[in-house]
Amino acid sequence: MTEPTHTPENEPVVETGGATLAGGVIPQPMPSAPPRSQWLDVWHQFRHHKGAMAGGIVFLFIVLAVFLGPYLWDLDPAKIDFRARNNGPSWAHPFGTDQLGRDMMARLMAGGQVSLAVGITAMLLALVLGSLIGILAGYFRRLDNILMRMTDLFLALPLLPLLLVMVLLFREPLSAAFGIETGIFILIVTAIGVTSWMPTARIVRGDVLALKEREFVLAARSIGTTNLMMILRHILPNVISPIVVSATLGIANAIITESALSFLGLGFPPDFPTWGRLLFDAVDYMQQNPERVVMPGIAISLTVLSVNYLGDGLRDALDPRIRGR
Amino acid sequence: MLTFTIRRLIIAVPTLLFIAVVIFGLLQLAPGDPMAQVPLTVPPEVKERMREALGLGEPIHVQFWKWIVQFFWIEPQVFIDNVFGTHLADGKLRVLSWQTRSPVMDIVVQRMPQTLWVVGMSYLVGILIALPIGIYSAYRQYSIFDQLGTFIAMIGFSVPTFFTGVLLIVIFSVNMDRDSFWWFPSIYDTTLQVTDWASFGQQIRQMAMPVTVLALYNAAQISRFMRASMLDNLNQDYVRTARAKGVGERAVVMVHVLRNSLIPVVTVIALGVPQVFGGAIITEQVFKVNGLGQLLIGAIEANDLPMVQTLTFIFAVLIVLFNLIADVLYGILDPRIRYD
Amino acid sequence: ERGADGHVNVIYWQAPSILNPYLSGGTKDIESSSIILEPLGRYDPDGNLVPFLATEIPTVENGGVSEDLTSITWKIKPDLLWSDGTPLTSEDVVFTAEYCMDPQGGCAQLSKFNGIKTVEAVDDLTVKVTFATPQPNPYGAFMGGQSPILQKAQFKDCTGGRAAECTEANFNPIGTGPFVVDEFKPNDVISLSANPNYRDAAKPAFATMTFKGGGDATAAGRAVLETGEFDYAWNLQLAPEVLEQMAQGGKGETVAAFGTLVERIEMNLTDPSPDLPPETRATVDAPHPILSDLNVRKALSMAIDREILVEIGYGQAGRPTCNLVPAPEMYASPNKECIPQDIEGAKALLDEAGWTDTDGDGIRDKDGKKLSLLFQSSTNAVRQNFQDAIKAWWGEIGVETELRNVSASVFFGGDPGSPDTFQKFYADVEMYANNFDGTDPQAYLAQYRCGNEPKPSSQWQGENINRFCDPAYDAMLDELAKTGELDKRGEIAKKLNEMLTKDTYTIVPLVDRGRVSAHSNTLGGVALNTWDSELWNVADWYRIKE
Amino acid sequence: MLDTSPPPSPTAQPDTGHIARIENLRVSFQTKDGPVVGVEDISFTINPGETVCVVGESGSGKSVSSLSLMRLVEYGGGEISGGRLIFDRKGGGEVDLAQADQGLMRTIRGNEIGMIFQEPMTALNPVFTIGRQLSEGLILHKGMNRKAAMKRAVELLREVRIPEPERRIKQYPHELSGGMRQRVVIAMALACEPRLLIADEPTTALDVTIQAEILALMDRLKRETGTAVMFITHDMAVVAQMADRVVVMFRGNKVEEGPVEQIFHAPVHDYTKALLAAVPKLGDMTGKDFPEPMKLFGVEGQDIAPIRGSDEVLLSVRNLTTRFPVKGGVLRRTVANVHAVEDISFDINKGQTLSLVGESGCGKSTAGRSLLRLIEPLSGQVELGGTDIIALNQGDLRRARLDMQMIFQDPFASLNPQMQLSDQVAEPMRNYGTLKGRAMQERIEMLFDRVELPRSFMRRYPHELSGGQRQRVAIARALALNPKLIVSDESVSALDVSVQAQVLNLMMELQAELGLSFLFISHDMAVVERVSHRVGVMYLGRIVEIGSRRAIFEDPRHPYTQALMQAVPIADPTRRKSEHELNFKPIPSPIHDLDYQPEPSVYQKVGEDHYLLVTDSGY
Ligand SMILES: Nc1ncnc2c1ncn2[C@@H]1O[C@H](COP(=O)(O)OP(=O)(O)OP(=O)(O)O)[C@@H](O)[C@H]1O
Ligand SMILES: Nc1ncnc2c1ncn2[C@@H]1O[C@H](COP(=O)(O)OP(=O)(O)OP(=O)(O)O)[C@@H](O)[C@H]1O
Ligand SMILES: [Mg+2]
Ligand SMILES: [Mg+2]
Repeated sequence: MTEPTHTPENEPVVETGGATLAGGVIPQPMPSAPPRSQWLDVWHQFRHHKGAMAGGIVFLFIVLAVFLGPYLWDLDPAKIDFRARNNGPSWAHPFGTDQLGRDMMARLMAGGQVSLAVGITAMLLALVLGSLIGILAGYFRRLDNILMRMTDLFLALPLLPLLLVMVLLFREPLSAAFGIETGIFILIVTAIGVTSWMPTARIVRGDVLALKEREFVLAARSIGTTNLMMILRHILPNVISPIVVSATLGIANAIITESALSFLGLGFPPDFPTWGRLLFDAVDYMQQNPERVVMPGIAISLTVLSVNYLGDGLRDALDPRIRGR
Repeated sequence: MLTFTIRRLIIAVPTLLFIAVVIFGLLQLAPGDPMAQVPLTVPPEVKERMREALGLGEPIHVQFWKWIVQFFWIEPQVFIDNVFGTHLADGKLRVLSWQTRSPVMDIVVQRMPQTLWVVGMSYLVGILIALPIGIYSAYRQYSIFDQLGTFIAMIGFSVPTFFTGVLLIVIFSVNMDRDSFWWFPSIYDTTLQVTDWASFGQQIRQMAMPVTVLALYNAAQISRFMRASMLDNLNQDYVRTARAKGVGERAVVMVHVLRNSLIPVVTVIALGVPQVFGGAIITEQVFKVNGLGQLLIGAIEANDLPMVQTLTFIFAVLIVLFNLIADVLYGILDPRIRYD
Repeated sequence: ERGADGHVNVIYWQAPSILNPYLSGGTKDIESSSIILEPLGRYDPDGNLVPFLATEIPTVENGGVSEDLTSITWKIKPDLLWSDGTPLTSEDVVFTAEYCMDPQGGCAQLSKFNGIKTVEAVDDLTVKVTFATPQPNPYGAFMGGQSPILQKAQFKDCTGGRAAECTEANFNPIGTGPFVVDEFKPNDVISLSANPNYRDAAKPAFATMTFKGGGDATAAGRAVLETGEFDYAWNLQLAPEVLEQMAQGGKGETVAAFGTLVERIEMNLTDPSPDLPPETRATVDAPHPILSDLNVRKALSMAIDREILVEIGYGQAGRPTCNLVPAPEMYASPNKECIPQDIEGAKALLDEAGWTDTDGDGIRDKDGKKLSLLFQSSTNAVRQNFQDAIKAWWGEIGVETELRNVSASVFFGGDPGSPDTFQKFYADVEMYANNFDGTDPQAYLAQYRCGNEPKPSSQWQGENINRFCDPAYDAMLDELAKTGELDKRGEIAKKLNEMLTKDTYTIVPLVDRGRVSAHSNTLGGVALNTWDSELWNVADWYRIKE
Repeated sequence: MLDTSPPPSPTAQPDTGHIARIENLRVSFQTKDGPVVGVEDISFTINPGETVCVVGESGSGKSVSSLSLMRLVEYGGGEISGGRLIFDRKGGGEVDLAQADQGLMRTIRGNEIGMIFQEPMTALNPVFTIGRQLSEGLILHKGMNRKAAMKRAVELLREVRIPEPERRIKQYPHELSGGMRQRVVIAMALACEPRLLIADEPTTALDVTIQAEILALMDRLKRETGTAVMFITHDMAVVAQMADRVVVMFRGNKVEEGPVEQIFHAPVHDYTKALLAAVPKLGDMTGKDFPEPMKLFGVEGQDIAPIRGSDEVLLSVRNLTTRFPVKGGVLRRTVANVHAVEDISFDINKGQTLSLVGESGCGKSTAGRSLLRLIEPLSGQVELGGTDIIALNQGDLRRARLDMQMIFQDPFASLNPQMQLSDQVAEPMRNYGTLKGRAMQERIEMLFDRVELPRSFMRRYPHELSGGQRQRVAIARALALNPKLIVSDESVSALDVSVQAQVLNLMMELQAELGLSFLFISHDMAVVERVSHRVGVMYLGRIVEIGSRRAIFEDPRHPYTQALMQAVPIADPTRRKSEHELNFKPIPSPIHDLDYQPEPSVYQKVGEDHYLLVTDSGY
C-alpha cells in the first residue's frame, strides 16, 4: 500500500457525513471556514486556472501596449513621411512604414485602441442582447415565438442596407449629441451589436429549452424562485459555455466587421487606423511588405486567443466538476 | 411534434410576409440609387428617364404589390412551366433585375451550381472536420491536441478570409510553377462543365483553395461550440453509467455524450445552412467564384432592388425553414423538450 | 487567319450585366458589348475619329456634314453582314435611333441623340440625321462604344416599355463585331466565339474568347501579370508600387493611356452646416462662410503637392494637372501654375486674407470662425491616401480637416434622401473624378451653368456640384455652342476651364488620371484607348508566337 | 482521531475462491478545501454465490468503495491512493483492479461486474430510450444483434416487474417513476449476468411488494449462476433477509464484519449497536393513535410525547386527476395516456401527517407534484388553508408556495449542480426574503446541524456528496421556510437508520412545535407507521383505501393493502421469508388509449375514519 505522505498542513480531513449519533458518541468534526460567496469561489478558481492566467496576462499586455505604448513610442501615427514610404522594419520603424510613410508600430498601437474598444464593447452588446433574448425565448414559452421570429427577421435582413440606413438615420444626431468620435463609436458598436446577436440568441435558447426541463429547475420553482432569479441563478450559469464561445468568436467578428464598416462610410474617419483596416490595406502589399499583414494579423489573433483562454477559464471555474482538477 | 411543425409552418407565412415588408421598407429607406453605377457623364434628365423605365416612379405600395404578385404568383407558374412544359406564365412579367433586365430567378438558378460546389462543399467539409476536432478536444481537454486545435481555430476565425484567400493565391497560384501539381487556379471558371474525369479534376482543383479558406473559417466556429458543449456533458453521471456497462470510451463519447451535446451544434449548423445559399461574399470575390454572394453584393451596390429583395427573401425563407428544422431536431435530440 | 490563335481570356473586375449598352450606362456593359456590337465610327487611341461601319467619317469638308451644321449623312460600307448572315442596312441605323429615342425606353445613351430631329434612310446604305439646331459637334449618335447599331430584326419588338422584357436579345445581341455570344451569364462571364460573318475574313485571330467579370483590380492584375491565367485585364487602379511588384511576375506588361478623367477637389460655395434648415442647407441661399473667400480656396490648392499625389496614387497612370479639361490638346489649357507646392505662399495668402491663428491652437480663424473643413470622398484606397496626405498638408498651413469617406454606391447614388451623396455636398470639400465622353468638352463645361446646381427643388439633381454661378461664364458657354470653328472653340473652352480652376479655384484639379490595363506577353495587337471602348480593336488581337 | 480501530479482518485467510478481495482501500478526493478522504481503510472479501451486505452511516464511503471496485471513481474526481482490489476473472486469473488499465476494465465492467447505481435519475442518459440503454450492454458483451437485444430487454423489464414493458421500452427516463427508473438500472446491471453484482441501494425507491420480488430475483440469480452480490443498503430488514455476511462501515472505515446472525444478535461495535437500536419495526406503534418521536440511542431524557395535530383541515384535495401523454411514432404524436393520478380525494389536517403508500409507479409522486402544481393537473380541486391552489395565477402561486414545500424523490437531480449547498439551502429564504444576512446564515447552520451535515459541507457542490447527504440537503432546503405543508417524497429513503431516526424526529418535532403538516410518501411501512396520523394506499392512480393509521395498519381491508402488509420484510435474519410466500400477481398498466373513460372513484365507509374504494381498481 502506498500511503501518500502528507505534510501536517494539508492533512486530509476525514469527514464522512457528520456525527451519526446526536448527543455525540463520536464528536462532530470541526466546522471549517465559513461559507464564501459562490462568485468569490469562482474567482478563486479562475485565478488558479493556468490558461486563464496566461490569457489574462497576454490580454493585459495587449491592453497596456496599446494604451500605454504610445507614451513610450511617441511617433504620431498620422505623421506622413513621403521619403519613407513602404519601408521594411528598421530601428526607426520597427514594424516598417506604410504607403504614406507612416510608422506602423504607432499605427498598430493607435489602431489597437479603437479595435479593442470597439471589439469588446460590440461583443458585449451582442452577447448581452443575444443571451437576454435567447434566455427569454427559451424560458418563457409565450415569448418564444415572437422573439424567435424577430431573430429570423434580423437574420434575414440584408446587412449592408441595414447599416446604411443606420448611418443615414443616426450619424448626424449622434455626432451632434456626443461629438463626432463618440458618436461614431456609439454608432459602430450599436451597428455591430445589433447585427450580430442572433446566433448567440438561438444557441442560448436551444440550451435553455433543454435546461428548463431539468428537475432542479422544477425544484427551484417549488421553493418559490422568481423567474428573474431562476434565470440568474439556475439558467444562466448552466448556459455559460456557449455564451463564452460566442464571446470569443464575437470579439473577432467585431474587430473584422469594424473594418468592413469603414468601406460603407460607416466606420471611423479614414485617417483613423484600426487593426482590421490596417490588415485590409496591407493585403495588397503582402508580397512586398509581409510584416504589414503579419503584425495586425497577429494582434487580432492574439487578442482573440487570449480572450478565448480567459473564457475557458471562466467556463471551467463555473463548472464545479472540473474545479479543483 | 407534427402539430408543432404545422403550427410553425402556418406562422411562417405571416412571418415571411412581414419580413418581406421590412426588407422592402429597408431597401426603400437605404440611400442609394440604381443609377449610381451609371457614369457621371450621363446627364441627370436621362437618368430620370431610366429610373422611370425601371418603374421607380410608381408609388411604393404599388411597387411592393407588383413584386409580391410576380414572386408568389408568376414565378411559381414559370417553375411549373419549366417542369411540365405548360405555358401558364407566358407573357406575364416576371421579377426583373434592374441591372440585367432579365428575370432574377434565372440568374439565381444560374448561380446555384458554383455556390453549392464551393460554399456548400466548404460548409460540409467544415462540419466534417469541426465535429471530430471539437469532440476530441473536449475529451482530452488541455492536451496538446486541444491546445493546437484551439490555436488553429482561433487563427482560422480571427484572420479574415480576404487575407487567407490572398495568401493561398500568392503561395499556390503565383509562386508555384504553372505545371506543378501544386499550382491552383486563382480564378474560378464558372463555365466549366464536369463531363469526364479530367474536367472533374479541374473542378476539384479550382475548388480547392476557396473551399479550404471557407472550411477553415466554418470549422473554427463549429468546433468551438462542439467542444464547449461536450465539456458540459462529459462529467455527467450517465456517462459513468455507460462506462459501468463496459461501453468503450469511443462509444461513451460518440454516442452518449455526443447526443446530449448536439443542441448548440445543431443550432449553429442550422444557422449556417442559409448562409451557404447566401454565399460567401469575400471569398467569392477573392476567387472570382461569382456565386450568390457576389450576386447579392453586386445587386446591393447597384441598388438593384428587385434582385436584392428576391435574394434576401429567398434567404429569409431558408432561415425560417432551417430554424424550424433545428427546433424539430431539438425535440428529437432531447425528448424532454416540449413545444406544446 | 480567323480562329487560328485559339482562345483568349479577358478579365474585367466589374462584371457586365447586360450586353445592350442602351439599357445600361455602365462602362463594363459598354465595353463588353463593344466586342459584339459596332458603331458607325469610333475614336482611336489619339481621339481621332475613324470609320468602322461607315465608309468614312462625314465632315463639312467631305460634305457629310451640312454647312449649317444641322445635318450629317452617314454612308455605310457595302456588303456588311450581321452575325446571323442577314445584311446590315440603313434601316437598322434608323431603328437604332428610334429605339433609343423612344421616351418610354429609358435609354441610357439618350444624350447622344440630343437635338436630333429626324433620322432617315436615304437609301439602303445612306442615313441622314437632321438636327433641330446647328451642332458644332454632330458626332453623338452612332459614334463610339456608347451608341452602336442594333439589328432591327432582333429588337423590333423591344422598343419603349418592352425594352426590359427582351432578355434574350439584350443578352445575345446580334452584331457585326468580331465575336458572337455563345453564352452570357450576367454579372459573371461571357463565352464568345469568332463571328463567321465578320467583314474581314482573316479576323479575329482568336476562335473563342472568355470574358470574365468580378473580383477586384488586384486580383485581375495578378491573374494577368503574376499567374498568367488571363490575357487581358482592364483598368488596374492599383497603388503604383503594387502594380510594379506584380509586373515583376513577368507574365505580362502594363499599358497606360490618358483621357479626360481628372481627379479633383470640389469646393462647396454654399454652407453645408447641419444647423441650417434643410431648405437652405447647401443651397445658393447660404454662401459658404469660409470657402466663399477666394484666398482660402487658392491657399488650399497651393498647399497640395500634386507630384507626390501622383507618385503615391497612380504612378505611370497619372500626371499632375491644373485643368478640368486636360485633353484633347486643343481644348487643354497650358496652365501649370498649380503644380509646384507652395506652403509658405499659402500661409502668407491666408495671413493676408485675415485668417490667422488667434488662439494659438494651430488652427487659423477669422471673426470667430475656425478654418476647419469637412473633406469627403468615396471609399477607395487611393482616395483615402489622398485624403490623408491632403489633410497633412492643410494641417501645415493651419487648416483643420475632418475626413469622411462614403461608400461609392451611396456617394454617387444620387438618392435625394441620403445626406452623403456628392450632389448634396453636405461637406466643405469633396474629391472625385469625372470626365466627358468623346472629345468635345462643351456639355461638360456646361454643367457649371447657373441654376444647374443640385437643390431641393430639383430633387438634388444637377451637375453644378460647386454651385458655381457666374453670368460671364454662362455667356461664354452660349458662345461656345454657337461656334463651329475648332480653333475658336478651343480658345473658348480653355477660357471656361480657367474660369473654373485657375481664376476662381472653384475646382481644384489634382491628377489627370490615365488608364492602366495589362496584357500578357503573348497577347499582341493591344492598343489602349481611353476615348472609346478598350476593346475597340479586339478584332486585331492575336497570339504572339514564342 | 477516531476511537475505532478495525477488528482484525476475518478475510486475512488465504484467498482461495474469493471473487473479489478489497485490501486496505483508500480513496481521496480533491476539493477546494484540500483533499478529502472518502474511504480511509477498507478490507473485505466477497465469495462466489455470497451476498455481502455493506451497511453503515450515510457518507461512510460505501458508494465510493463500490465505484472504486469498478474503477469509476477516477471519472468523478476521486483517486485510489492506496490498497489493492483483487478480482478473480472468469478465466481464472486474478487481477488487481486498482492497477488495471481502463481497456481491461472495459471488458470487465458490465460483463463481469455489474453495478446498480444509487441515484437512478441521473444515472440514466436522458436522451435515449430505456430500450436503447438496456440493450447496449447486451449488444456489447453478448454479441446480440439489436433485435435480439431488444427482445431480451423486454424480458428483463418484465423480470424487474415493470408493467407493459413493450411500451415502456420506448419511453425515456424522465417519463418513468422513480421506482421504475431504479428497476431499469437494476435490469441494466443484471443484463449480462455478471459474476459480481454491486447493488448500491437498489430498492430504496421500491415498495415492499416489488422490493420483495426484486430481492427474490437477485436471490435466484445468485443461486442459479453463482453471482456474488455486494449489497449496499440502509434497510436493516433487507439486510436480514438477504445477507450472508455483513460489513459495517463508519466514516470511511470498516468497523465490524461478520455473518448476518452475529451482527444482528451480537453486535460488537458501538456504532453497530446504535444502528440496530434505531431500526424502526413494523408494529412498534400498534395500539397508539398518534405518532410519536423515536427513542434515540444514547440520548438521555428524551421527551417522547404523542403528536396530536388538530382537526382543522389544511389541505383538501378533491377529484384530482393527472395524465401524461405517451408519444409514439416518428412524428411523436400522442398515442395514449398515462393515467398517473385518477380521481383522488383526501384531506390533511393541520399538524398532521398523511402518508401515501403504494406500488411503485402508482402515481404518488405525481399526486404530490400535482397538488403543488409543479405538474398541471388535468382536473380537480386543491385547497390549501382556504385558498384554491388550482385557480391561482403564477404570481399568487409563487406566494402560496411559501406555505407548501416539496422534497423531491431524486435529490441529486433536484439540486442545481452549479450551486454551493449553503446557497441552495438559502435560496428559499432569499426568494421570499424571510431572513437576511446573519439570521439567514444562522438558520442555514442550524438546518445543517439538524440534518446532521457538517458545516464544512456548506461550500461543497452536490456532486461531492454521498446520496444520503444530498437527500439531507434537500430536506434542509424544504424546511428552510417553515412552510405549513411539506410534501416529502421518499425523503428519508437514502438515510441510514440512525440518521433517519433523527431526521424523522426533527420533522415530528417541527410538526409538534409549529403545526406542520406532511404529505409523506414512502415505501418503508415501518417509517410510515411511525410518523403518520392517516394513511392512504394508492394503486394504479387511485387511492384504494384511506383512513387513520391505526385502522389501516391494524385492519387492512383492501386486498392490495393486505398484500402490502404481508410483504414487509422483518429485520431479523432468523425470520426470512421464502420466495413462495410472495404472490407474483401480474401488474396492470396505467396506460390507456386516448378514448378510455375511467369511472369515478366511489368509496365505502368501513370504519370511523376508514374508507375503501368500491370502484374497480384493477387489483
Ligand atoms: N466527488 C467527491 N468530492 C468530494 N467528496 C466526495 C465526493 N464523492 C464522495 N465524497 C465524499 O466521500 C464520502 C463517502 O461518500 P459515499 O458516496 O461513498 O457515501 P455512502 O456511504 O455511499 O453514503 P450514502 O449512504 O449516503 O450514499 C462522503 O463524505 C462524501 O461527501
Ligand atoms: N413526465 C412524464 N411523462 C410521462 N409519464 C410519466 C411522467 N411522469 C410520470 N409518468 C408516469 O406516471 C406514472 C406515475 O408516476 P409517479 O412518478 O407518480 O409514480 P410513483 O408512485 O411516484 O412511483 P415511485 O414510487 O416508483 O416513485 C408512471 O407510470 C410514470 O411512468
Ligand atoms: Mg451512497
Ligand atoms: Mg415517485
